[in-house]
Amino acid sequence: MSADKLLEVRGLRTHFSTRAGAVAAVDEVSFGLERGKILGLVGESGSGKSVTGFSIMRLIDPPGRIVAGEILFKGRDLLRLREKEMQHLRGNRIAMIFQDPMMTLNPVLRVDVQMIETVLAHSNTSRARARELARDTLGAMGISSPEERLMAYPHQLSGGMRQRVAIAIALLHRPELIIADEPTTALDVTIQGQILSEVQNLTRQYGTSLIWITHDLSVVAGLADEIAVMYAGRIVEQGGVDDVLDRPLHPYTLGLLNSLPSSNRHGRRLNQIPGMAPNLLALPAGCAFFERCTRRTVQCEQQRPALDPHGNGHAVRCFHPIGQEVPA
Amino acid sequence: MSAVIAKAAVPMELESSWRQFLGDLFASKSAVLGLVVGLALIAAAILAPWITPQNPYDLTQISILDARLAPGTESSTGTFSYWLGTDGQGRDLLSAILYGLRISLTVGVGSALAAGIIGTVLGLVAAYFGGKTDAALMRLVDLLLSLPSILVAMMILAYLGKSVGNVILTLVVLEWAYYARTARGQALVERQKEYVEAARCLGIPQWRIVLKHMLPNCLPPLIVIGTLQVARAITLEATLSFLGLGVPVTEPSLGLLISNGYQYMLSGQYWISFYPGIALLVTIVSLNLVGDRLRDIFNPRLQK
Amino acid sequence: ETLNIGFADPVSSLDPQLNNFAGDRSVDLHFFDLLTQIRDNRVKPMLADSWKALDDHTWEFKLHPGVKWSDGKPFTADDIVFSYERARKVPGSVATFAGYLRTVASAQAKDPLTLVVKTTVPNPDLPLNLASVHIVSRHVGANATSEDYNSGKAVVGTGPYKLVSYTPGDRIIMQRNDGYWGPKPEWDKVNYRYISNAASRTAALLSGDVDVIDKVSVSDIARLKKSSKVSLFSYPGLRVMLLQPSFRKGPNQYITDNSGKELPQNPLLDVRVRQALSLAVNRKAIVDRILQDAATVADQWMPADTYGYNPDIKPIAFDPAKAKALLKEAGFPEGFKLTMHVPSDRYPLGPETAQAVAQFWSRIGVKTSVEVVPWAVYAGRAKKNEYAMSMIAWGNGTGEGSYAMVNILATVTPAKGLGTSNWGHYSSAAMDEDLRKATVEFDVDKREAILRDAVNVVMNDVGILPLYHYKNIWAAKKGLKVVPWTSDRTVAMQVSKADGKQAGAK
Amino acid sequence: MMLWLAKRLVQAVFVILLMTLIVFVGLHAIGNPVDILIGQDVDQVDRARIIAQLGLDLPLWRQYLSFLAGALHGDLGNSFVYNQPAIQLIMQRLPATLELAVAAMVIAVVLGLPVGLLAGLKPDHPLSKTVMAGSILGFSLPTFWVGLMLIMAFSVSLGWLPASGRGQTVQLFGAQWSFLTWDGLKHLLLPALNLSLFKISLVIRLTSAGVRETLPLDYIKFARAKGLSPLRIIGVHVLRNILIPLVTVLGLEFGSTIAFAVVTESIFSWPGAGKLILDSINSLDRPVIVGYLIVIVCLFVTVNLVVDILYRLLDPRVRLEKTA
Amino acid sequence: MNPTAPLVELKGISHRFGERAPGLFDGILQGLRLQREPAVTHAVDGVDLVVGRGEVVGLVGESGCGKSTLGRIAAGLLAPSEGSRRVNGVEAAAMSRRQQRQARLKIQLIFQDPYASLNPRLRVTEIVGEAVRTHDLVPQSELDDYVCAQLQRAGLNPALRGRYPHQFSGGQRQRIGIARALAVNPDMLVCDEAVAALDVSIQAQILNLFMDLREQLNLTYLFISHDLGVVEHLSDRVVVMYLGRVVETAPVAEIFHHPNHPYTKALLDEVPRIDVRRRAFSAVKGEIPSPLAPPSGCHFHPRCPYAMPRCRVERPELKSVAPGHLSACHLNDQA
Ligand SMILES: Nc1ncnc2c1ncn2[C@@H]1O[C@H](COP(=O)(O)OP(=O)(O)OP(=O)(O)O)[C@@H](O)[C@H]1O
Ligand SMILES: Nc1ncnc2c1ncn2[C@@H]1O[C@H](COP(=O)(O)OP(=O)(O)OP(=O)(O)O)[C@@H](O)[C@H]1O
Ligand SMILES: [Mg+2]
Ligand SMILES: [Mg+2]
Repeated sequence: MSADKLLEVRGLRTHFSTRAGAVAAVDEVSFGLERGKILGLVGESGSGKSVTGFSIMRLIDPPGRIVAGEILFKGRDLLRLREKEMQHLRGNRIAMIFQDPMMTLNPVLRVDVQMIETVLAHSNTSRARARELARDTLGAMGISSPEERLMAYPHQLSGGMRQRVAIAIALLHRPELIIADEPTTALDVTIQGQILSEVQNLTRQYGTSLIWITHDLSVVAGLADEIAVMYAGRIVEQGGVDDVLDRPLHPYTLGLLNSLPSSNRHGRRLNQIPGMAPNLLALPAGCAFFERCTRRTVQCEQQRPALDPHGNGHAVRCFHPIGQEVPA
Repeated sequence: MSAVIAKAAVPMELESSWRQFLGDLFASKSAVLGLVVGLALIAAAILAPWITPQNPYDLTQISILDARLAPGTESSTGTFSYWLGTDGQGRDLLSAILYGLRISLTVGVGSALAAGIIGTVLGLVAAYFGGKTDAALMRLVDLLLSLPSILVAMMILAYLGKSVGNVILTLVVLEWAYYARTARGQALVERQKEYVEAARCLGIPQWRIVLKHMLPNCLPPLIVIGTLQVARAITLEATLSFLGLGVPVTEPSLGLLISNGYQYMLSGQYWISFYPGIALLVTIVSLNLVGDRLRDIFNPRLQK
Repeated sequence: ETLNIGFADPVSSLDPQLNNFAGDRSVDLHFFDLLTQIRDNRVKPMLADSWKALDDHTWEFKLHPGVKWSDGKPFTADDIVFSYERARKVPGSVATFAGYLRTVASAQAKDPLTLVVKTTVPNPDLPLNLASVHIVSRHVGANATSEDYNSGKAVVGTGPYKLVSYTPGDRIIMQRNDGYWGPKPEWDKVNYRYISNAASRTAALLSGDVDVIDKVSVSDIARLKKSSKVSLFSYPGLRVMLLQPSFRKGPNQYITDNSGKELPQNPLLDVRVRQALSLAVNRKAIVDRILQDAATVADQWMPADTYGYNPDIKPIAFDPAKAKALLKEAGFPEGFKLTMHVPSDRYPLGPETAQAVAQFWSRIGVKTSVEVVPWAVYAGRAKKNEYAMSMIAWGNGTGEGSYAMVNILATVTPAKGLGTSNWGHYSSAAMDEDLRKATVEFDVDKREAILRDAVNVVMNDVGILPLYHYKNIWAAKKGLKVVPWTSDRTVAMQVSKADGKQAGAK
Repeated sequence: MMLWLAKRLVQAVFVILLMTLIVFVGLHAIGNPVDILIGQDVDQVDRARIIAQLGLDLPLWRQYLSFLAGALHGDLGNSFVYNQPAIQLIMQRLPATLELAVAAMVIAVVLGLPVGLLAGLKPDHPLSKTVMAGSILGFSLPTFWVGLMLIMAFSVSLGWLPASGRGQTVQLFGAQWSFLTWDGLKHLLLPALNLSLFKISLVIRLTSAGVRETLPLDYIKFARAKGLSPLRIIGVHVLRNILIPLVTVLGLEFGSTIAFAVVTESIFSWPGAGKLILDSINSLDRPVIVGYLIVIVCLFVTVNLVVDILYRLLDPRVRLEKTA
Repeated sequence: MNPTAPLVELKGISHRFGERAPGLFDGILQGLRLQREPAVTHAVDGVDLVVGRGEVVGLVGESGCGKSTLGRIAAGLLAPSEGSRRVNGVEAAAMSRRQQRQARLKIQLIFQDPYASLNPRLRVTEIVGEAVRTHDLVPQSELDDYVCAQLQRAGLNPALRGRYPHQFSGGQRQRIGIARALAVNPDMLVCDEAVAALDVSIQAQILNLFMDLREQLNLTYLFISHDLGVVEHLSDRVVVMYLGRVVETAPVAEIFHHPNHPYTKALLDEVPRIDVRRRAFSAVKGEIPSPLAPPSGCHFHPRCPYAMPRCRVERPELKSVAPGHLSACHLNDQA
């Protein structure tokens, strides 16, 4: 483990027990994140991105359970901490922003209440100081007349404004790590632009590390330093953003990139990945992408590929990565 | 239009949501218990004329000489034993309870059904058409909900006189508003859904949209309310009986049996009121257990 | 010492002349006296020490000397004159006392202690009638409204207690009137609480909330008898439970043949049918099983040992065989269908009794169903003679037989106030004649003979079907004794400490 | 707010008009109060006099019009039975009923809320399951029956609490209240408990359902992600949200509480308006019935108003939508 | 019917929500000054839109700008508060009820939410076949075959037609919706964010389906989306809306390469592109104003970097800036 890694996740498995059986929502997920870097976590719906984020926060509720793995935050394994200690880290050293800005703020509490309580939860300042801090943080998020906004109820704010309040709450204690779970998916392009620019400023300013969860490859392209692609609960490819996007190794990553309209000629059929994402309850014995893959072999059907390094931090979970010959 | 792709006789793969529903229902032990007990009670009530030793509503079969006999006493005719004792008129309590259950269930289910149908239809109409229809109906609902139910019942029954039919009528007058409100609320939600718009887009007639598309989707909460309201109607009938309204005295419901026996509670002749009370309790609890489970099954938030 | 009484009858007002309701009259007895009173079913002196009829139309009453109002002013005959004037025209009165003064032409104070009453017709019952009208004072009452009585301002009486406070619908608290002219009242303070529900009254007694309760629920008798903490007092009462067959001619919707078609003629007009119905009822069983000995079997409308009771009348037999034979004779070998009506909330165990009667009638082929209707509905319809068989519990409040004759047996003649509660419209010339004679007969014995003859007439006609006489039942905590005062009333004066000895008639 | 109030008032007036009309016609159809009230031995002359005196000799529409005329001047007429202004009679009794109903509500919340919270937070705990099953009893047991059981247990057998009546009262704001004295409280406890039984169950179920629905919501998860203590999350974030349906439902239930007070009052001999109205219906005392219903409708409007204000306080979303 | 006329032609369309006929109470209360006029949303404000036969028109704009409302008006599901709608050159208001119904069937809607747009209590056969049966489009005996054919064309296995919607994935559901629309032989599809709720990989499948269908059936599309990438790929012509008004319309290449309106420019600037790495995001300042109280003059002026005093007061007209390219901006007058 390198000392400058802020976060290191190793072999994380999170399962949900349902009536139909155990769902391996996150399976053998490992990655690391350095200080001040942005990791983009991409993958389609249900691939386990959010569950990974919540696992790091230890906010998995029954019937879910973290079954195995280590989550080292500054060298300490979060999974071994007592709930009280974890509670102290949450919102303080590690913060999270959720996908739906309409739902993340308690609709019946004023913004100031929700901000001040966060301040007071982790520091012994006076209410007045806490309020000042809240106001200043809102201001830093590019919100005009923050004093008035403090007195507002969430529903009186637009979606973009609410998401900025949520981000401000996450930033109150200058956390070292922020996990952002699709925070702009529900927003318009212009508002998304505003928020992305604020976020960029902040990481640059405070050296905060960021895990940006999304299914939009384009956003990650513009924002992230590193990228991890998830498929069916596993990371199938990871590496520097240029490596992965320009020289994808996994057929799935390539399929995603090719299916983007911008990668295709106007009005032509898009290159689509055939089939659908597999059912997590009945994953094939071998590679999860087997059924949809154009490069599959018998080996793929029987064996589960491991995440193999391909140099320069670029790794892929595939027996026949792009660029290699597929045995007939 | 190319008919080439038309592929005849592709077998349909039918998977019943009914079976899934039953699976969900049977997943809860308490619901199964409720269902079994409830069905047993209903069966016993329906079969009462054939399984009870006495017809408690036939005055020539009962005798006041046998009044208030303790459980287990033999009847004066010597043909059978009063396993649960007799009431103040000499009715065999076991028989009276089963016959009374018939009446209580008739009243409960009958009023819930009638009120449910009326309320649901009016609620749907209010929601679908909106505007003045909606406003007028909802004001009426507000009015009814604001009036003290017992007093309304007293006035209606005092005027119409006692009979099972009138009690049901009274309960319908009192209860339909609950259904109307729920149905309307639910229908307003459903009306916003895109499938209703899709149906309109496809030129499907309005009545069909309301009945075939919206109604089935509004039903789940109504069914849940229905089970609760059956229970409510049965207890309300018991209360009305206590207040001297309710069903005719010579054909007592469970509620009337309880309230008749109520006066003997202090005297130690507990069974006259106790056993009908237990029967009522068991009936309502089993109904509620099933209703609770239904609510869980129909609650989308608790659904996977 | 405080006495807590739990009583059953609602009180409408503290104005003693407003409404002739049972609850009102019980309460009023504590504060206000009467000219005469009924004790042990006989007219006894109260404010009047003695009286005599000067002629057919004139009575003279000598008043008790030294009586004072609770505010200290002396009581005089003029107060009585005032009282009788007021009682006839109290504004807002619905159950008026005017009926008792119907024959009074005038009342005059001859001197402060002598009252002369002139009547419009000869009225041997005048002293009896006056035993129901409370006496209020002229000096307070002249300008007092019912409201002033309720607020306590006008409750100035000559009675044994003084009002402390009145909470409508809840309780009346009173205090001994130290200036009372009669024997010293036993209790310093009386807390007179309205507890309408019978089971609650019993519970209140058992839990020690109250010391005495009245109208003990029949079903609680067994329990109270067993309890070591309370004693039970039951006395014969004057209220009789009767069934009134309808004498209306023609078809009646409540009488049908066995297939449900209305009969062309009312079978109850046939005396044999009425006899059959009467013989079919096992009165003893009803008294035993339904009333659990809180009543005695009734064969006529007055209980034994009262003025107007006819000891020569034989007990009505329970004879279903004969009843069936009579029915057959009357042309109903297969019986018919009959619906009987009872009020739900009026008579204790009325509906239960009706069901028991229905059982007996059904056994002789008269398939009877019972409809229980609220009094509010019942009263009007019964009065119109709509029902085929109605139930009435008649309180012979005057303690003698003519009261019932006037109201429930006399041919209905509204103008004369006769037969006001004769719901079945029974009509017998012989009975009417007896009644006429009795109302003008001043000789006590001759009058009694007339009343006994009337009993004979009616019972031979089966004009009514008497069932039972209610007993009056009180329960009190051990160590207290309850003796009836004026009929049907519950007052603090009837409760005394038992002096160690176990008293009370069981 | 003003708008809402005005709307409600206009509505209430309509409701009252409609209701009085129904009551007039209905009672007329049931019977003649004179037949019930008048002594059984009163003759024709007195009867006619009394009928005229009560105004019952007029045709129904005339009676209704003169009632309306009186009502416009605030006079709802005198009770036939009590010969007092109906409104005064009701106002004498109403405080007792209100006290009982409010006490029942308070008991329901004080007992039901914590239990419901517990059952909602740990739905799989055996205790929670027992509580939830037990709460069904509150729906199934007839009030009158439970009332007698309570009396038997706590008054007759144990002798802890009085069996009936209202106990000592204290004058406050021109009405008598019993909750201010120890004796009064003792008298209040059993009937209030009896009346609240149904409500306790309701509160338990609403609360636990509310908790179960609220807990998985994003904003609760977000509150946890902020590092708040469980106490604060439940006490502030969860509770504030479940109070909204609770207040609404309890507000709506207030009407039925007052109605059901009729039963409780007659079992516990509680001198409230319920008992009065019961007697009045039985004696067709029209001014009292009409007066009572008018008061109830006004009360309902007031309660609705309070609920609405509370609702707006609790749920800011409504506040904006309605005034926007 | 006029075969040369555009399929749908909307002129001067406005739509306001929250308007209602005042009731008795409202009249009294407003008279007493106790009630304010109800709040009115100008969802669509004086819009002209022409969709030619066989054309694919993309409609873009931010959330709440009235795209869906306009789409529904175009489909005839919503009667506009003002303006005229012609279908095949015939004024819709002048049609008989029957004609209206026929016309409505010819324009079908595909919805955003594949979950809410299918009735959960109907089987797929009923969902697809119901309208066919009500309108007697095919004989009863052939209905099942017909339904199978529709499903197949939408890329679904007909064997699954006995299932309920919840037994399908999002992409499959969207196909059911498409099959349902195609079953009534429409000329035009209004796709209201039809792929927004779908996963990236499924999105491509559905878009391909749309393109295939266009080819096979010569369908006309009104394609509503906020995803500019999708619109760019699919459309022949793009219409940009802002707060209920059309601010720019042009052929697709023209608008993406030579945007004229400042809002369109801002929109295009902010679209993240896969080939731009570690870019500095910057943004149009300010929030989208509320349609309840839209700004005066040009709606965009509070956020516009080139706003002039005139923009605050005068509503700019749509003017031609190039062939087939219209834009509503006062800047064009200055040039
Ligand atoms: N409470 C739960 N019970 C059962 N399964 C769950 C639960 N929560 C999540 N899962 C499963 O875990 C898997 C991963 O879910 P997750 O929310 O992490 O996906 P995601 O990648 O964030 O998708 P999205 O883009 O839709 O947010 C899903 O397939 C889901 O079925
Ligand atoms: N039924 C309605 N009642 C009231 N206002 C409505 C209604 N439907 C839409 N609106 C309002 O009209 C405006 C335009 O709505 P519309 O749905 O057409 O926008 P949109 O461009 O489709 O937005 P989105 O991208 O969010 O779907 C919005 O402000 C919306 O709030
Ligand atoms: Mg997610
Ligand atoms: Mg839309």
